Amino acid sequence: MQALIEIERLNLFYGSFHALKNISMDIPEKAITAFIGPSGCGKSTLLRSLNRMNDMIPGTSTHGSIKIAGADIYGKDIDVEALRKNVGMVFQQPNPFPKSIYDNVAYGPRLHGITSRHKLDEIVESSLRGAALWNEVKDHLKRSALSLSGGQQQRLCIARALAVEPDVLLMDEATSALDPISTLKIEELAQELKAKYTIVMVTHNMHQAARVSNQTVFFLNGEVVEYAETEKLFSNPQDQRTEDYISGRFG
Amino acid sequence: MKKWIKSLGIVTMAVAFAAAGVSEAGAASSLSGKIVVNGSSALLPLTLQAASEFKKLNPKVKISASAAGSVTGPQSVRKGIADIGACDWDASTDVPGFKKFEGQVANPVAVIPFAAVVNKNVKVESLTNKQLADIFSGKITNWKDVGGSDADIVVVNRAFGSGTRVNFQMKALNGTEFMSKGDNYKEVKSSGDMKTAVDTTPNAIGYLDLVYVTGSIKALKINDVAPTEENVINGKYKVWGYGYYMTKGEPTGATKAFIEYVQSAKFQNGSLKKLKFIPLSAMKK
Amino acid sequence: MNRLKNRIFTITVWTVALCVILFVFALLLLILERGFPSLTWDFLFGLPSEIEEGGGIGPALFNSFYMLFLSMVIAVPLGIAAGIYLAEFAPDNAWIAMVRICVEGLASVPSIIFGLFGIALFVEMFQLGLTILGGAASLAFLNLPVITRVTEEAIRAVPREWRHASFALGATHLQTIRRVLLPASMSAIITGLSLASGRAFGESAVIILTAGVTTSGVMWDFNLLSPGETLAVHLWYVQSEAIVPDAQQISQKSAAVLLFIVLAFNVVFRIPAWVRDFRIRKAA
Amino acid sequence: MSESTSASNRTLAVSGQPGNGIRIGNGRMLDRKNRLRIYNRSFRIVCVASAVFVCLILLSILFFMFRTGILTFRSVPASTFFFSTNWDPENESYGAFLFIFGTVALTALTLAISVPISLFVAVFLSEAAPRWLSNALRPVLDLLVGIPSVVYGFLGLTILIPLLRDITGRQLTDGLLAAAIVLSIMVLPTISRISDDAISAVPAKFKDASYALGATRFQTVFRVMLPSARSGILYGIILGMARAIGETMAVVMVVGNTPQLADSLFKPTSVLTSNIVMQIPNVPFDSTWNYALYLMGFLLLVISLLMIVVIRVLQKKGVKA
Repeated sequence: MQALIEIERLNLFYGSFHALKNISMDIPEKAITAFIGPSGCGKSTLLRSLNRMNDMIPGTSTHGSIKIAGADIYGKDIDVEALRKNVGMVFQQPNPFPKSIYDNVAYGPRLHGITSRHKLDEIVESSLRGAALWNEVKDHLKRSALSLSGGQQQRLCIARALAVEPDVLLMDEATSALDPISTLKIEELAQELKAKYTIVMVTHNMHQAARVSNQTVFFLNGEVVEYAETEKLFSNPQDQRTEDYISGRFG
Repeated sequence: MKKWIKSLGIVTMAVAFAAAGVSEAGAASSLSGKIVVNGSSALLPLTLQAASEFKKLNPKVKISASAAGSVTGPQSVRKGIADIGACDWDASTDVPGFKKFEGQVANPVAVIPFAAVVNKNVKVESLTNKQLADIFSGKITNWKDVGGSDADIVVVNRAFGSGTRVNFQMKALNGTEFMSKGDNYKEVKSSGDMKTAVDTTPNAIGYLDLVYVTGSIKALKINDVAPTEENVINGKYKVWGYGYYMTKGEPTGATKAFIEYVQSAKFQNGSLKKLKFIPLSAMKK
Repeated sequence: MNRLKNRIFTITVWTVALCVILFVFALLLLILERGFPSLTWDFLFGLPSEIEEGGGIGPALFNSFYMLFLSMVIAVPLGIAAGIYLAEFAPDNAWIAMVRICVEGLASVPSIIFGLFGIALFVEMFQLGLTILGGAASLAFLNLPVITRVTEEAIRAVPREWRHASFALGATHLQTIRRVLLPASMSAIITGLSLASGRAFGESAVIILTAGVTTSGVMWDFNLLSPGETLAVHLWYVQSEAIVPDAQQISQKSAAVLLFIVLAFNVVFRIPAWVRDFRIRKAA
Repeated sequence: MSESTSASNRTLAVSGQPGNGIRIGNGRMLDRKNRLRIYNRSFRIVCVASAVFVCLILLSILFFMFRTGILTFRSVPASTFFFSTNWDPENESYGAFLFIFGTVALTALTLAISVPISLFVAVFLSEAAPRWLSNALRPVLDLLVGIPSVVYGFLGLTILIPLLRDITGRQLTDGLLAAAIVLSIMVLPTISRISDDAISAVPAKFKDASYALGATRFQTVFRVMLPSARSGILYGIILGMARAIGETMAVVMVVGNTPQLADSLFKPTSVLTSNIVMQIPNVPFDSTWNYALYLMGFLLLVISLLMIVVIRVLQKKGVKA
């Protein structure tokens, strides 16, 4: 498979704290890559580097390079907004805006200059269909997004991310706040989405990584311990620490 | 200096013609300009009334008035931020607490009588200057010492700088210093506050422009002379003063016209009298 | 023991609260009842009188609204923009912390100081005299700290997740502020604005010093350089110096009108927020 | 949708090229991007400029007060100004301690009366009262903020003071207590409404957790709700305090305005604000007296800044503990 994201010797500091240490890896396109590891291991930090959301934390400095589709996203002429439009993100807590369902999905396209009602209607419908939410909400698009259940809200957030037609979808523990049934729905959704999108997910839940992903990366203390095909990593880990972690000895 | 100086004559005429009329004379006036009046709040009702009448006659003149305290008047004039400084004393001379303002001219505009007032529960009817001075300086503290019932006297005073205070001190207390401390002593900010305070506090004594003495508040006789307009005019009641419009040098232009209007017989015997001030002409006899 | 304490606590809360509420209603009723029954259109729109009974408050009432409007035109954009700066752009250092504390502290400076500053600036420096413009600008200065702080607090209170969601969709900072942060904090900002306008509406010291105690004597005078007595100033004047025989009634009626207008502000400003709350609740 | 990422045609539109989904004409997209960037930049500039302008105004007010006030010390030693209680400017005595003391005592007294009552009201609105009742009462409380202070002062003078006179049997009841009661009424809506908002904003899960452990409402309110809402409540108290320190028109009508140290709750006295308002219209512009009044205004600001800083520090400590 073709690598879409190439990370080379990435080091990241929060102030003096060395959060990511010399990370290099290639992430293939149209597949699901899962980042696992105990809390504070750097997996979310790396994820947030991919759309430069770390820029918003003062005192962060990044060294090394991340290329997406060949473009160095920490390069000089990078348009961060365009980057984030192409690299969508879904957060741990469902975070719909306090607006209607429709306006939530239409938010992104409007940002990027689409004003035609007709066009927006189309995008809203296709995005909600893409996030498997259309059938549940099509009759009350004007309702407040906050009236949806947690699982629905999270799918709405996915729809919102899809509406700007990204290439990459980052999921930051997107199911950790949800009940098992909602989690299952999101996992199924991810499986469908990988036909079109490159998905990178951070998860606390090893079983989820095992169920859903194609590749898995195990992080510990800001370093990549092991990166392998998911099946291989879980059945035959090469590193003792990986084995300890997946067999539940720590974390 | 400016065009409108020439038209002064016309204005005086217009004022004269306007005796009965309302606004037909207004169109005739070409006087224009801006007059800022600041200073005494006791003279404010007079200024406001005069301003609204004057503006009808001279629509192109803008008059804005404000009030803080008497001394603000001559001060604003000195600083050049007001054309007329309303003041309850002649600020071109020294008075207790205030030095004279050099180069200012005092234009008298009204006669203001003052009265010592007490709460309605006070049985005393008359006090001498000496008794008043002793009460306001804190030497006499009980009503029984001046012929009333046995009760502590509550002294209500205006704040330093009030024109009423200066006049009352000079004319009723013979310049005696006011007390400034004590359990039964308080100061108020305005005539209205003075009236309310004396009206609602039993055994209270204070002083007011005679104009404000209405309702249940009681004005004292001073040396057995009642504070009435009549007694002021016939010279028996001494506690009164002129209200002045201070100007930088002799007034000119619109300012001059305005002051002349206020001093005119029409205003003095009309609105000024209705405002319960005493016309200047009454005293000149 | 615990249950007893709980009982006592509940009873105390109810008693104290009910007493306060009764008291508040009594106070409001007292003010309204003293002035409202005798209110007439003539009073509201008539010209004031210095001698006769029956003077109105027309020009003062008009000036109140006009000056409030002008001061808000000055203070709202400035205050909100400065609040946005403090919440969104300002670096996190000691200087900014000091600015914040100063802004907060200025809210407790007696308004008369703003009046004196207004005199120094508009009357002495610019030689404008006592004008609506000077009064409105001084009022605006008085309200700037409040509006700035309210805006900053309101924007800070917007959940971080929403900002992140917006940025993650490729929004610029301006887009995020305009489409997410401001709408989400609008109801708090509006509460702050309605408090500030209530304060400006009832303010007298500043206006006495900078706009004077006269009106131009005609209704609907939009001239910025006219003298600008407002209703609150008129209330002060009538209560402290006026000679007219019905001063007491005029001041009571003016107080009732002031109160009623502030009430109207509170209601009108809140209608949008109420409507939205209602919608959300209905949907939920 | 994302066919452009296929191996032959892989570009990521991150440097101004059109995005691969939303297709608009190339040129227009660039225009739009630039326009957004310019808007963004200029908006930032507008905000910075406004902040600078607001700071300038506020600083010039501070400077204006400071510059005038500091002239006091040309003729009055600082120790006299700050520590003497003899205020008799007509005879060149400028001891402002009694006003400073009055302001601090009045503020403390006001908070002592209004904070407990306000908290009860806040707890009532947010926890005890039925929803419809609180929704009806909140705007009514807000209304109190809008009553002009002249009206409060007038009611204090005509209703409260005669009432206090009947209760105490004293001749004159103007003083700290009367002023504190009037001020308490004035700050009550501020403190209670902001605390009410803060308590209402405490996440329901905290409350649920407390009740689930068998806590009574009393325990829940005191051990969970109030501590969690502490920062908001403190903010309300700061605002209330600021109003109490700076209020003039109402205080002037009930405090008595006598320059003497208040050694009793009923002794007519004066505080910084009331003394400034009483005297500033009536003193000569370029006199030590005038400077001293400005200095008192500046002092007022310093006192409230100090109180704000102290409360901020306490608040931080509280959060850490």
